[in-house]
Amino acid sequence: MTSKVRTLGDAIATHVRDGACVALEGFTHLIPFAAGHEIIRQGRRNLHLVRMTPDLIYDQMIGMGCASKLTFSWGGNPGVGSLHRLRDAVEHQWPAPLALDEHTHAGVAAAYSAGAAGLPFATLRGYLGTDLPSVNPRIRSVDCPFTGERLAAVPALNPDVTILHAQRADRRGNVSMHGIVGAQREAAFAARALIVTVEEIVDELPPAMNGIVLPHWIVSAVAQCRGGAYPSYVHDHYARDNGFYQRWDTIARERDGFLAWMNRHVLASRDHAAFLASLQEVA
Amino acid sequence: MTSKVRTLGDAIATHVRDGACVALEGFTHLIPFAAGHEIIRQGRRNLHLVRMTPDLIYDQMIGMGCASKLTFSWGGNPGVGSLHRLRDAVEHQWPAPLALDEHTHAGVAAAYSAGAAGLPFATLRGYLGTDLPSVNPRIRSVDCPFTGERLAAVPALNPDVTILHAQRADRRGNVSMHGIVGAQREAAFAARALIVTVEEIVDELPPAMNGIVLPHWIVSAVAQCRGGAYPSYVHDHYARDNGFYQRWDTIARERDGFLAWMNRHVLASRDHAAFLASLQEVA
Amino acid sequence: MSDWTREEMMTVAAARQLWDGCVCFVGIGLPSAACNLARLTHAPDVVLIYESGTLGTRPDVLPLSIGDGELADTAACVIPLPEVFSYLLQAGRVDVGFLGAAQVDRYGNLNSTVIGPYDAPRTRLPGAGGATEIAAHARQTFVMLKATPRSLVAQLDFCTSAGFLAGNGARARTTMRGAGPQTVITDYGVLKPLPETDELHLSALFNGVTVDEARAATGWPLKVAESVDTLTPPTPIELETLRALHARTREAHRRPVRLPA
Amino acid sequence: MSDWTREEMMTVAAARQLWDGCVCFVGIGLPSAACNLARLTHAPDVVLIYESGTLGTRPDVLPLSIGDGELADTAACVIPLPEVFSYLLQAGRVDVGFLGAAQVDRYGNLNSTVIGPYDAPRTRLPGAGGATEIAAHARQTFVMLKATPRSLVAQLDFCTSAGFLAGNGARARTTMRGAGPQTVITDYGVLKPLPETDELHLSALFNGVTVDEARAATGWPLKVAESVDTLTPPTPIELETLRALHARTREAHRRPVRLPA
Repeated sequence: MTSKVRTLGDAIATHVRDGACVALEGFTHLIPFAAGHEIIRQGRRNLHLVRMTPDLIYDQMIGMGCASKLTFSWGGNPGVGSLHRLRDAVEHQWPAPLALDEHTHAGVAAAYSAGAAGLPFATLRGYLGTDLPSVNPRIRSVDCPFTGERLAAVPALNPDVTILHAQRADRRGNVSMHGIVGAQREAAFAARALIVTVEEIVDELPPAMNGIVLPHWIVSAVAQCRGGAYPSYVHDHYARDNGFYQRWDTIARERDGFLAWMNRHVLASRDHAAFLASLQEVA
Repeated sequence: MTSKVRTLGDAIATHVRDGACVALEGFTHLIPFAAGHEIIRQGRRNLHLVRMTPDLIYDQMIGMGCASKLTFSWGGNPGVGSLHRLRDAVEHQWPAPLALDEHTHAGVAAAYSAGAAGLPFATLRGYLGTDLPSVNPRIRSVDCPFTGERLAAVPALNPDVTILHAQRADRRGNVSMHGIVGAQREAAFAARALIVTVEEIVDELPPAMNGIVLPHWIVSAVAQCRGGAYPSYVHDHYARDNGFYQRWDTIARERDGFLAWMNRHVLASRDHAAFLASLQEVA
Repeated sequence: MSDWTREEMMTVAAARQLWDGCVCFVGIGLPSAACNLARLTHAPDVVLIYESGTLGTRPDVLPLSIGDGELADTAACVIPLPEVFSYLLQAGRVDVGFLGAAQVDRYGNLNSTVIGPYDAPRTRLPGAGGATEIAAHARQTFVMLKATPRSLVAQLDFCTSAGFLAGNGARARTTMRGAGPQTVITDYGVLKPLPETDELHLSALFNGVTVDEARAATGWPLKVAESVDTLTPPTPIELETLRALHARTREAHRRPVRLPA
Repeated sequence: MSDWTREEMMTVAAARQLWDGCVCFVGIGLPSAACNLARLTHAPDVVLIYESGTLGTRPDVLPLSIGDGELADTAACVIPLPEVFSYLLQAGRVDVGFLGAAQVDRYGNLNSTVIGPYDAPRTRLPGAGGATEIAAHARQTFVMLKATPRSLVAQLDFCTSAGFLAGNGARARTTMRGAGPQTVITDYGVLKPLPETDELHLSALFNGVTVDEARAATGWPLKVAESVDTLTPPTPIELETLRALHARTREAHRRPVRLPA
């Protein structure tokens, strides 16, 4: 049996190259914050970030200059408001210009599903009567060969690397997750490489019947990382820190304050445990 | 709260009309035998039957003259051999001609998924280099609007009625199932009406997290029918009667023997309990 | 209990639009409060679907995000997000979708993308999310937003989600299956589309609000129904239930979160 | 233990083709026996996928159907059938697919649909099932069938699953991603495609079988490798393991099934 267990640092260094197309997926739940921080620490540049709901971790990566392009469908701080670093990049090109490939949730979900299925495009009843196709040439149309009906088409999404967080993995690389799963399975199957951080690594996962498992042969590396989704949450492990999401609005509002916070808590921390400890000092 | 609980007889009488397109799905596991027998008892005619793997229950329905068309991808007695009644209909038009709409598993699965998603067609890398498109005009092609690649297309499947068997339902009509589920969820969401027979009806199903649930507002009727999947099986309830599948090869080989068996066990039995009792008498 | 805020009245007005058993696609904020108020009062069997894939969820407190853990714990089931948009919305399995927006025009078209030009925005907004396809495919939609001449506008900066397009039956001539925005709930009252032209007009006012106030808060010349209804103020039960829900929510969200160790 | 049947040798020959850790799409019958034999001998980490959606299954006895309950009980997980064909096969996530057929031609194309004309068949066979897309998308396929001039034919009655089409690189010029039938295991020996022409030729014989016997069982003029290997007979461990597996299977399937009450 080949072990897929790696340190997070090794997994990122091996699979995430400058210029890569990278999807850190997670829909409110199981957002891979620790992996995003490690990408920032390793100084990756010109990433094409993909995500349905770029939230705080993408705000941080964009503000730290990791990204040059963003494929997305909703970019905000859920329940709070704007992502100030994303806005600054789009409105004022700071710290660098950010090209937008903007879709709807239905469009990105269909594009991941097509990517997972090995198809070059997805068909949907989408984008009807809106201005989105006029600002995104990657939204096209296809005619049904049976009814003649015109439908929307989007190109499949196949990230070079998808990064997820989950509850458990075994050494072989099988990953088990439960709770709200967003489009994570589709983003995983669509990826050329797949890194998963988990709360816990066990010798062997039990048979899961209809439970959600990412099978080991689609997984490139698993890294244990307790608290790796904080400040988002992990069902049956820890709750979402809604207060942090609210505080982020202030932290990220100005460039200087943002940089100071990132330096102190992310760059000055060796790893995620140190990051969490640095937040305890503040609290 | 509106109850969706009906007798099987009422559910079939209400939703399955002569000439309807009907899918009794089930992939080895959870095959709705009791519902198929009730359709035979009620004497439905000219049905367009749909199923990935027409097996014994479709052999029985075809042999009893219920069907005029079959959409399918594999028609055999699993692990045993031929379906003699299906063959007799195709080879000798007995008891009636049977038009074939023949696909592959991948094609039917994609067609159900498209139907479930409200799309008019499905795209797949399928039927490549085979004679199937030359005998089925419902296998066409579509060009990717991004890469120009030519792919196969099949029309969505939207049965007038899908009929399934499952472990449990509540009175409201929520259905819970586990084990091997084939393409049943897709066939359920694709249907205009959905009948589910179950081993057990409870007042209210508990929250299922990531378990498989057919939500009540896509379910037209639930009918309690213990043993309703026999001679196939129900995970955690009863095992597959492999011996019956083997005996069926003899029972169905000749027209007279088939009709005698159907008369004695299906037509002479008021319901599924009586059918099972009639088999006990033989054993 | 006789005092109520405009925001409470918006929530109550929206809740009353829901019928028992209806299948409702819920957004965070006012729609979430309205849908749960309906569930806790006249519509115990309303089916709440949050975008995160939680179907038939019955939270005890209002979620702060669309994917709070309690939504999953109390849901009939949790499904993957692609299925939410394909098997439920796109397939026409949702009765009511709730939408908010930064801007709405007189035909119920919505902008949640940008203020200013797309390529050089004055304000970059979060974007479409699920709204575009909710607007297209839910059998009908309800729009909730606070009215100002900058939110109820004559001309959208960007069309994120289709209402009645240019009106006069334009939407009905598309392949969109949903009936579009049937009710717009503002903090002065309710707008509804006119039968022929599809133009939103003033259908009902909150108790104590004048037509002039409504007109002043609307960025286009607002048409007014021949007889404008006055909405019944929140009943004591509605108000008590809503305030208790908010109190439970504040209490739950005040509990400190421990960092994972 | 030195006596072995041709069927046992077919199973052993097929099992030896599998490597530890390979992801294998298994069919019922001989392939299922071969894959489980590999798992119980030299390839404990082979990943067995049955068409019913059971991934990484480890049955103690051979299933009689592709969807036996034990396959689900022992699987790493069970997934819906549409995902088996889209996320696994079509996406190129399967290393080896096993296929049987009623007819195979010299380019490894397969017929499992009809004998005689499609519209007036002499014998209606079950049809494609999963075979067509296994043949197209598995990184390579192994074909297993008993050889007679009626099964190894010069001309198929119907092409259900593509091998090398007309040969001479025809397959490589399509959009099919899998490498096609790399090994055909018959009850006399093993055929493999020739590098340039893709034509199946005799690569190895079972111990005790002659080239003439192979030629007589083949419906086209069979090309023969310059040096034909002779396959090592089943080792005692292979034979013991296989026979014990079959004995356990017979025992399990003899247990009477009680009708549900």
